[in-house]
Amino acid sequence: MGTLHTVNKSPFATGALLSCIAHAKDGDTVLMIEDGVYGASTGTTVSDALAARSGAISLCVLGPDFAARGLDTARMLDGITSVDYSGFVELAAKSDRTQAWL
Amino acid sequence: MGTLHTVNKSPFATGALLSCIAHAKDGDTVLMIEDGVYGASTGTTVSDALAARSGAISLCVLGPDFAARGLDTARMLDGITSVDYSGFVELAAKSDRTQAWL
Amino acid sequence: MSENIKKFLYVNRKAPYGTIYALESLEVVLIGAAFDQDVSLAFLDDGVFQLTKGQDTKEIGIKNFSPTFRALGDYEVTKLFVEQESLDERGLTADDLQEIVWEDEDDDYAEKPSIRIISRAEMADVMADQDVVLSF
Amino acid sequence: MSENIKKFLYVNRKAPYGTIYALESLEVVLIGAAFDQDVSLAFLDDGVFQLTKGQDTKEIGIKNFSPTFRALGDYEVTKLFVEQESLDERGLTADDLQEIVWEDEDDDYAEKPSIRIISRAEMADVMADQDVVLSF
Amino acid sequence: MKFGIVISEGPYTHQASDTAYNFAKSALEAGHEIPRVFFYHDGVNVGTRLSIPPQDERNIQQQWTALAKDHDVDLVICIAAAQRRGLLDENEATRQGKDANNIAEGFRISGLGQLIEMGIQTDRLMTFGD
Amino acid sequence: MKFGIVISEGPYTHQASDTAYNFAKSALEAGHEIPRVFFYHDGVNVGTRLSIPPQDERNIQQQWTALAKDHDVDLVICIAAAQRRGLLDENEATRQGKDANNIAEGFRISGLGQLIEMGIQTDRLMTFGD
Repeated sequence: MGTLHTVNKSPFATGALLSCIAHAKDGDTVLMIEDGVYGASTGTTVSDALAARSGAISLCVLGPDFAARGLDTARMLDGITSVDYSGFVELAAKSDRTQAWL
Repeated sequence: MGTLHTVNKSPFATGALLSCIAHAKDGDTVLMIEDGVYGASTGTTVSDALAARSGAISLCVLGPDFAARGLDTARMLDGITSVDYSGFVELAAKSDRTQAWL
Repeated sequence: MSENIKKFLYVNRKAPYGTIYALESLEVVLIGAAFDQDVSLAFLDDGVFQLTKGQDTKEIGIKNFSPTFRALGDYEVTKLFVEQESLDERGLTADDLQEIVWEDEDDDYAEKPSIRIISRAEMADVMADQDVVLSF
Repeated sequence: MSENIKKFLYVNRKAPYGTIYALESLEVVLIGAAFDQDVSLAFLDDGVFQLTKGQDTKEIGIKNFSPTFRALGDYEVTKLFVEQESLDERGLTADDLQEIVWEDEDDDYAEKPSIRIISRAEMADVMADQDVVLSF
Repeated sequence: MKFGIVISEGPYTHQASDTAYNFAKSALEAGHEIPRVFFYHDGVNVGTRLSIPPQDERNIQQQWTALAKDHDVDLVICIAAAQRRGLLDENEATRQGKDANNIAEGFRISGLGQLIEMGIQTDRLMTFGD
Repeated sequence: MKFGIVISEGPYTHQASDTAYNFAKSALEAGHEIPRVFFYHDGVNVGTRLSIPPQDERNIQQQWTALAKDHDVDLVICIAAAQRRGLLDENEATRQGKDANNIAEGFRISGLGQLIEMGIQTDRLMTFGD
């Protein structure tokens, strides 16, 4: 089931999310958590880069972090799945390994 | 004498240096310290952006940090002045204010 | 008297909750208000995320401090400068931000907006017009 | 026996000295060497700066730990993968890095280079071939 | 399934220890095991008993102490990282000639080998940091 | 000229407190004054006396304690930030019912007003953080 990558930084502050999606293999999962959830919206300077990898890699966002930051679900990029902490655990369990992009 | 801006982050890791030079006024001084000194070399993805503002703003680098990181003085961007900690103090003293880009 | 008044700018460039800087910046602003200085707040880069409306932190277990921004007017902190380009880059508009107002006692206590959306060039002017810049 | 050997990858994406992560990553590698696992180190993004030669930290007052990388061969840590694109973006070439070697006891103790410069795509392959990934 | 957890940042300053806690709670509720949590870098500061967060905020140290007690989780603080940052147990304080210690109930101080061992003995390693 | 200094990150983990120290030393040598250093955010952790860095590394707390003693610098740790992070003096420990304290010699704990006051009373404010 490939790798579960976690990204916890805003893509507007650091390069972690872009480096992650540049290294993730097709079939991997990238889960945006904490400030990483800012990467999940449409109409930003990184949304094209993310959309280009969507499908090849499975993009997910940690819903509790998305809600905490007052972001608008209606403007979440197409193809992104929202999971709660239980879903996070499931993603980790079904992946072959996890990698945190700190 | 304008503002002394300090930047302590690598421009390849965060957007602090680019945001700083986008907000610095002509005549201001930008001092790269700590991991910020990585911005002072030629041939990088940010050197053109820095070179474009060089002259209008005074670009400086904290020499002790540059040396610590094993960077090559011969490849420092044209127009960047290297200062030691005493020079840092002088820059702060002769500016009207200081602003840290954390 | 006015000689003893300095212009203080609180610069907020970081998102809330992922790190504590936004909250602890606000705590300084609240204490600082007692000192009767000329206070402005700048929100640029990821700092604009601090002002989004509808923050709901229940599930992450961290206290939602965003309502405190709405109390700033009571502390006579009425100048919250928000950078337009920073909003644009993040896919946000002014409508995504909380409404924050203050009562102008010189104008029959009319409610006036505290958030002033300005360009990057104007933000540079605001920064260059200060005595003390505190960065968070 | 080999069933108990896992592939460990230490991922280094941060520059040295500005923060302690690079040093404390190396401390884990040194301790971890005693566990006889299959160890690789990855240097990408700002992590490539950890390996520059000529580091002189005397004036900043922080200990220069870069010589320790040259001792890794003695701990049988011999695979240091460095990403070419990360070097390019930072204006660096292989010549800017320390020479780090290990002695191959199966080849008459010939000195062999520990640093292997690989492409981003190859780095992705290295990462996908691990059991345990430790990030710093 | 066995999860190992690494926490690399201190409490309150970074969300890392909060996210790790929420993950751990959900994993345990789902029937997974968390034999050990390893605190490294500034993460060692989660284990101080001297923290006094505001009354309307969560107490991160107490959350971990309770979770460890309820589910038999081994909370290990790295000794090298802890010494740099001033996190000591009674033995360390005595050995180093310090007049106080600050470790919280449920945490113990040990070596980096415990991190590697956790990597070997668990099925998945989760890292929460900066 | 009077410099005020803010340190916003903890020792060893970030270079901030080292750079601030080197700046402060040079400023004092040049004849400037540093009436106060204010420790905020994780910077409060600079002021623990329980830190035991490796013998071949600098001891950041001791550097500040010595500098403060030699040049009469007021080392102020923010009380709100310190409580969250478990940095206490004897009074605070007693008041909060904690059985230990960890503040180092030369440091004192006080309120955020000391930061604003420093901004008002000094000519330049230097911030060292992350």
